[in-house]
Amino acid sequence: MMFRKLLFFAIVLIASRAHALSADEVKGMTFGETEARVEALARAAANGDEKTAAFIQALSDDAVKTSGEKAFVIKDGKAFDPLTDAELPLPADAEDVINPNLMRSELDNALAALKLFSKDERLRAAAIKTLAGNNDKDVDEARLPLIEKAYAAETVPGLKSQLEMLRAAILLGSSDKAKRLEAAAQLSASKNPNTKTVLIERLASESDADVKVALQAALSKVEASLAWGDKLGAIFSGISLGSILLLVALGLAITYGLMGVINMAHGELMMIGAYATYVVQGLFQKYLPGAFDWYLLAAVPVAFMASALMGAALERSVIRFLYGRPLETLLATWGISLMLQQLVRSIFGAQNVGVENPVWMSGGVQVLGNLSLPYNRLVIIVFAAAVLLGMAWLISKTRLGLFVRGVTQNRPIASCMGVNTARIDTYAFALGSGIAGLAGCALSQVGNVGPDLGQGYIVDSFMVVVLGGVGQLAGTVYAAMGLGILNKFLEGWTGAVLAKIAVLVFIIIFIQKRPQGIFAMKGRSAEA
Amino acid sequence: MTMKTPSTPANFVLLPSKGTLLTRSGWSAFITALIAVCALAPVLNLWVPEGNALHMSTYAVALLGKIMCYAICALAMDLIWGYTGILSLGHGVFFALGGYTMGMYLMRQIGRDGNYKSDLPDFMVFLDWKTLPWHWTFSDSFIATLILIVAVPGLVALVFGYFAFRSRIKGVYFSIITQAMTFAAMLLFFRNETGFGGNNGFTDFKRILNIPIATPSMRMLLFVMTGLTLLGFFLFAKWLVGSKFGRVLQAIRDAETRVMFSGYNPLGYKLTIWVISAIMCGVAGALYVPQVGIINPGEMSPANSIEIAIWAAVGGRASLIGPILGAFIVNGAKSWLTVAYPEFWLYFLGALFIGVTLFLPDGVVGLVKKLRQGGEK
Amino acid sequence: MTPDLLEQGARRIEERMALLAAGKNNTESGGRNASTGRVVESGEVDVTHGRILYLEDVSVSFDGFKAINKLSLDIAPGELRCIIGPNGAGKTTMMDIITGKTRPDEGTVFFGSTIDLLRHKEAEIAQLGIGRKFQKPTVFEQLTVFENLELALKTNKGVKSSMFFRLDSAQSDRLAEVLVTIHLADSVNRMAGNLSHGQKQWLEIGMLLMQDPKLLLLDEPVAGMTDEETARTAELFLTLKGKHSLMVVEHDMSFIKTISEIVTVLCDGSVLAQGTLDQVQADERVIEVYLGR
Amino acid sequence: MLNVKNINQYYGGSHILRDVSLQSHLGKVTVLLGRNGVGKTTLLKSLMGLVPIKTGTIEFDGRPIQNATPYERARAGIGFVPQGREIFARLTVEENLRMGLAYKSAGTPIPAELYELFPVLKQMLGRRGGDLSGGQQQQLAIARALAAKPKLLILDEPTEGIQPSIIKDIGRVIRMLADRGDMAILLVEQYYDFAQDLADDYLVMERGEFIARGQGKDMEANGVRQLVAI
Amino acid sequence: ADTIKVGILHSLSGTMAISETTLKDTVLMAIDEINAKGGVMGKKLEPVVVDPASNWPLFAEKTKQLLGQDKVSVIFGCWTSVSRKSVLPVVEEMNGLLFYPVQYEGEELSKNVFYTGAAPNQQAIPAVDYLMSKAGGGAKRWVLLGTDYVYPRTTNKILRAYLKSKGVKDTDIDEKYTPFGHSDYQTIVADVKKFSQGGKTAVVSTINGDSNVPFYKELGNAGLKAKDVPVVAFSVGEEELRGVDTKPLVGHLAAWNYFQSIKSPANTEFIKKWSAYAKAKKLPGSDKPLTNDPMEATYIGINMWKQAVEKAKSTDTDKVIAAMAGQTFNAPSGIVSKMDEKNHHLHKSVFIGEIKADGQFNVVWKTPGPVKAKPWSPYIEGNDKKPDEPVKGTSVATK
Ligand SMILES: Nc1ncnc2c1ncn2[C@@H]1O[C@H](COP(=O)(O)OP(=O)(O)OP(=O)(O)O)[C@@H](O)[C@H]1O
Ligand SMILES: Nc1ncnc2c1ncn2[C@@H]1O[C@H](COP(=O)(O)OP(=O)(O)OP(=O)(O)O)[C@@H](O)[C@H]1O
Ligand SMILES: NC(N)=O
Ligand SMILES: [Mg+2]
Ligand SMILES: [Mg+2]
Repeated sequence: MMFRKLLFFAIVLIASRAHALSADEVKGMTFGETEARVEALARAAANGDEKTAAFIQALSDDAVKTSGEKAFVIKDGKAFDPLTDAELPLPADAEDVINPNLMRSELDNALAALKLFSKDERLRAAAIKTLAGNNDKDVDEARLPLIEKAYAAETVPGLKSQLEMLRAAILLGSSDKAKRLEAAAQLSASKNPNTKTVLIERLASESDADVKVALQAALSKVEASLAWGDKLGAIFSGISLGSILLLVALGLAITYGLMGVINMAHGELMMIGAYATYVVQGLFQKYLPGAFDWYLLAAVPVAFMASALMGAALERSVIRFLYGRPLETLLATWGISLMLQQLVRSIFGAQNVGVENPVWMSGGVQVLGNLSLPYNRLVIIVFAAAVLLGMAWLISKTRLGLFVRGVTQNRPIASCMGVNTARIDTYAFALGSGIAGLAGCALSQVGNVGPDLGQGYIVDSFMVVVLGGVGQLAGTVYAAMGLGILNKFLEGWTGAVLAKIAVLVFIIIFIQKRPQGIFAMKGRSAEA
Repeated sequence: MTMKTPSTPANFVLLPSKGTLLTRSGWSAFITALIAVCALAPVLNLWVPEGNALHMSTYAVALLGKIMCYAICALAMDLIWGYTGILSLGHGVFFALGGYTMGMYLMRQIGRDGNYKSDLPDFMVFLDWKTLPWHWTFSDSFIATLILIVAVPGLVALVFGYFAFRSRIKGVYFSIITQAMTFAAMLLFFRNETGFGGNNGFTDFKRILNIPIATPSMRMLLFVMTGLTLLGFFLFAKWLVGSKFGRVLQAIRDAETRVMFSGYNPLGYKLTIWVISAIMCGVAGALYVPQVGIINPGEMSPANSIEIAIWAAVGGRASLIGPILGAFIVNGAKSWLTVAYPEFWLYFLGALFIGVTLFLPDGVVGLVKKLRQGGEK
Repeated sequence: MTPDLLEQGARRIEERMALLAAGKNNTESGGRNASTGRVVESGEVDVTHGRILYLEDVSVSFDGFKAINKLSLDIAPGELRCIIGPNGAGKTTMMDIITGKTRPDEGTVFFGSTIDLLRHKEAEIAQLGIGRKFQKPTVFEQLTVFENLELALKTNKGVKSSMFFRLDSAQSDRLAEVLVTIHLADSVNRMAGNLSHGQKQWLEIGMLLMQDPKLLLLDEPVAGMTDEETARTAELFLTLKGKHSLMVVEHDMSFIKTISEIVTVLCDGSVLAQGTLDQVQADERVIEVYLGR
Repeated sequence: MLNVKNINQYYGGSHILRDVSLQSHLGKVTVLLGRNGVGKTTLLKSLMGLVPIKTGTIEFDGRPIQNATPYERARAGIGFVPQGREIFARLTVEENLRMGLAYKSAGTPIPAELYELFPVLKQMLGRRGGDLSGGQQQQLAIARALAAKPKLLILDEPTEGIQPSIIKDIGRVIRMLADRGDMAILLVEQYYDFAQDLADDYLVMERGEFIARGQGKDMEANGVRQLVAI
Repeated sequence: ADTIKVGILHSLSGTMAISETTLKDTVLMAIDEINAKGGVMGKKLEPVVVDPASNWPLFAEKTKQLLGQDKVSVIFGCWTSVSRKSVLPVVEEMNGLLFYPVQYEGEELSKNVFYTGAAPNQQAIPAVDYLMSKAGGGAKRWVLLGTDYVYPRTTNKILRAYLKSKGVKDTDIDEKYTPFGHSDYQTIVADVKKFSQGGKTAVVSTINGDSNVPFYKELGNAGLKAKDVPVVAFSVGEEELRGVDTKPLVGHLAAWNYFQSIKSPANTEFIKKWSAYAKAKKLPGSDKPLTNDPMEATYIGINMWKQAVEKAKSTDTDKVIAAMAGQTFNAPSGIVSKMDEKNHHLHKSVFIGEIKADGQFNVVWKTPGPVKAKPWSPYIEGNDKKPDEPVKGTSVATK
């Protein structure tokens, strides 16, 4: 892979011996088989100037089109000549340049290497990160002079130490045993998961016993520091799954836990929330493309209202005739669920629809070298907590909450106390449905939005509510978090399928010990 | 030692007379059904030629056979739910266990006629199994299979029920753990490691008792047997709920504490009816598999178990005949609607469920009763 | 011997020693009554010691609230014992303990001198011969009056015998007799759920009669009955007395007056006073907490 | 205050109330007696709108209310103490009392005199209603009905399960409430002496019909005690 | 009769409706097209649509009905292997004809079935070859990730054997399964990340339709980029990507025998027809009409059947089967697709596509020409002795 090594030697020289971008170079980088293009990229970069860099950037941004033998750089919808920067008419048959993974990764490396000497500290940091993320041995060796140079020039201590690690990783392949030993020692302080890869690969090919020992020592150290990330990662994913289970169950905790409606359409109410999110997304795309990233904020109340209104309509038309006959509600809501599913199939089609994460929700915070917490998960955790608090407040602290609890316990007598039970019932069911809608809005950010969305969660949501103890909000929270974390720990250990089975068996056994759920209601009031 | 109360002459108190198993018209309906199943259907299917308006098509035989299996499940559900007030959302497991037991036998009956010409079922061959796993030990014996069809669902129900009822798990808590049970079983059977053919389950049956399975007479035989089983179970259930045992069940449903303070141990009663109900489902599953030609873990999906409860509710709970009707109505409607209105049938089915609950709180049977009462007036 | 049995034994000896040391029950036999040796059949209630029910130092608390507080009480065979006491004194809770519905935190409860009730479940206790009427009438709402009584009938209550059970003529007669006693003869075929409150009370009493228990626990049996019916209930209880032991909880003083021999007053979970009705009615403390002025 | 004319009520096919008429006036205690199952509770439930009546009119405060919902009747000023207590088992004592104030504006405090009347409630404010003893629940049910200071108070066997001293208290309260002159009281009672002590007017029901009525002071003389016996 | 009845057996409700509904519409579109050109042998085609509702036994029942009651000449249907397995005994017994349009695990050959989707050697193996190549990134470690059912299991078994034959050690292969409808891929993705620390890793995904969106969303959020750990999927096409935000997924791969982005006159035509049909019928999503591999396979299937009927001059099953051998059709994928003379599978070209930001695929690699299907994979023991054609006389005689 000589040409790839060439790339990095070449870049070192850029500052002194820049050539103008040539038509041949453009052609070489743009047309032909991937490997040939990579080679052309290397050669061009070797002699490159600002214009070359700009063209590489354009290639990397997928902003290059071709027509016949000609390449165009696209900027703001207009086409420019890569050589002259002159604006050109874009032929109708122009096609995108396709960059397979290999090409893309070389483009990134080339750009990173170019930016390693940028004046902007942030660009340098990003470049170092890109290079550190690469674990291709061939390239590593070639990179050494470049890194050495950057290391020498770097003034920011944080970046300097990162470059030192990069250098050490490369030196691990040095033919000098002393250098290898030194590198191994340096790397043992690394928290970068890539270091592990490098060490493992080196270990496989290392023949010197001393170095082997040093490598092994470094590897155990790195693995030990990574192990933390793994553990925290498992807990985080448990909490994250738990927060989803909680969201999914909260609405049901009202419609079923308080009102006693075995609401088989709960899942479909979530689905409505998710579709409402989809519709809001569509409206933003159409009418407010500039504010697209904030569509989700608008979708939250819309999802709530959409599901709440549907819930209110259902309550008024069907559910209200079934109070005191909980088992009949099972049958009727099952029917409702079938109809709602078919309804969205008729309106939106049987296929899933796409709901995008807003930009601020993609990516994540890097907490440890191997632990990054995705923003969408964090947002959902916070969202679940907020919904929970809001609902807990509403139920236990407000008059509405009191009436809801009173009415659901003894409808005729509540009525004799002057409570408009019909209205309270509608509010309560709408509230539970609205919360299901909120759950649907959240789910649209992590999973499918399709007619089946609800079906996937109905079993889980009932399990959570029941395991927690029917009518016990605190129990619902414990159950959701407990199941989430248990599930994730088991999954890391037994795989997803057995973990799921184990969790179900756990529920069965747990209920034996606590026949009324975690937060069992004790005493006489439980029987009343 | 009997109590003496201030003695009042008691002889003029009219105690209700003990009802017979079925009323007069009940018996005649029963016998009609018996004749329809054992004589009419075979004649119409096997002897009346195909073009004839009276011909009963093979498709109809298969469909009715399948629905009768479902009806047995609905009947079983009625015993445990309608009469005892215990809603099981896991009866699909028992159905599937019976079905799988039968399926294993049928797989063994394929012999070396499979794709791989091996003694092992095909799916085992291409998953590199070298020998039959232990739980297939008795699958080549028809007699053992018959025993296992009863024993496996029965034992599973016994163990599960014993622990659950002993811990006094009630109401939705019970329903939910039965749902967990069926869900877990489904996932377990999905796994290829468990040796039940994974997601595909068992198909491509060829023989039963060395007789080819896909012949009209064999099909008819299975149909008749299913019919007889359904009718037999119906009589059995009728007798059961008519006995004091049945009334204790209903008493448990209404006021379990009172039952205990009256000196009955509900554990034994619940367990007995639970196991009986599970066995009925198992038998239904065993009859279902050779007629439908496939058994797979889908039968254990929570939705299937919920559906069983729905048949019972549509027909009318705690009436025995209701759930049977319910199974026929719902499944008949499904079969017809999925063809007649493939894109809209869910609306109709959903509306049916809502309509029944709103307007026929006692199911279809309740409607019939009401109409009859109205007619008498 | 299981460890907890050993422990219990040790505890009992300790207690007895303590009693002896305190000078109570200081007889030759260590406080025990004389008795002749005889075979005790399991399930048979041994009343040779003159007591059919003993409660000793029973306590129970709910979330820190002591509903029963070191309660000791005993009842003789054939006795009709009235229990009165303020609302919340723990009368119902005491019955819950005797019938196995509530587990006490401490104390002993014996039926006869051999049966430790704390080791039995509700159904077993009922089969041993303790019947109960609840404060809130509980009957099988979806069954007819007839079926309610039939279920209560004293027979083998196992699964198999229920399946093959048929009412014999003696039992039918008995059933008819009870129906008349409880004034529900013309309601035999009505659903119990459709009865009025008072009718349910009667039905529940009827079920107790059918059950023919050795000890009847009656929690406010005449609540909601007219005076005339109250009188008839009193009459009924008096005829039961002697052959059965009864424990009646009531707030109706006139009713108590007609039936009572010994009245026990419970207050705050333990016995406040005990004696004839006149005696307790004269007790200042009883007037203070219960009867009012 | 309350004027009931010729109401008829059926459960399914059976005719429970037959042409029942009655009146109740401010400052007066009207006592309704009758044996078990004659239809007293049914009558009260009809007044509250809990069971539908087939024919007849109910006038309250001069307005017909026979078609009003129970909560409208409650809001019009009818307080109800149902038979069998019917407290909200899983609400605390305090919340039960708040339910009694449901149609009052949000900040209305629970009247302090309720606690004077039933001190046990004050001690047990945080306990779940369902955990109370039977008699405590009955006291709670009465307090709950009184909380909103109704114009008509309907009580269905309020002394059932209550200890004698509190029965006396309740009697005094009823008397006091009536004597204040701003409340009409309709009392169903089996406890004859209690009923007689309180009655300004009395009614005796038999098989869904009134078979006797008159003034409280004449009860003894008119042999009402014998009427409710068989 | 003056029409020829055609059965359509695709789930329109339940979990599989997501994938199968468009196939029903594809058949209907093709029927319209054929009828517009005068039908088959002068007779119009009459579609009989039923909904087996993602319920496998119902597939068998509906097949009985289509063949027995409606007397259809051919059935286009099924997606999952289990539905096909459920239908198979029925079509064999009643001597019907089934066209199955989806890639599957092989290990099956029936006289009464034509398989127009890919066998493992027409999809899985070329994909792995590509990922092992320099251009594909030179993967050395493999995560075989699938939904827990027979298609992924068998495919992975074949791949494992294949990888072994290429010198990959068992420790460098990680096989993982998730339940149907699994929606939480946090742990799996974290595990993949960890596994990839051991060397250049590629993921082969046989995750079933519904779980893909959560999987890809998690992949995107965990920052696992295609250039680091490429994922190649066998069940993810344009339709599945409709529901995902594809930006973070750019560069991940899929292996199919057709992509919408393929440039060929036949494809342009196909897409045009489909768009027009979707608009005319107001199908949901018609604002962004998508085509995919199973649709193409369906379309080829019905057209080849039409040619075969015309060749046989009869709709008689046996005659049509005979006439099917060697049929060719100008496939939208740009090749002349041929029905194998013997093994009832199509010869197909294999394409590897990389996901683009707009949810379409860039074809980055393809086989030089059509590949013949090997339904009996040589990587499964004992298959070398299997005849590459349906065994005669398997169907049990009826009536
Ligand atoms: N589960 C429980 N939790 C909390 N407190 C309880 C519980 N059960 C009973 N109590 C309390 O214990 C006390 C005793 O109740 P109990 O029902 O035994 O009284 P009682 O003597 O039967 O009264 P009444 O005459 O009113 O029926 C009461 O104060 C009651 O509030
Ligand atoms: N829901 C019901 N359905 C049918 N019949 C009923 C129903 N509720 C009560 N009844 C019947 O109506 C009659 C009157 O009942 P009600 O409860 O009004 O009696 P009551 O006078 O209040 O008696 P008590 O003094 O026992 O409370 C009784 O015969 C009772 O059995
Ligand atoms: N054949 C499949 N994809 O199940
Ligand atoms: Mg009490
Ligand atoms: Mg009453």
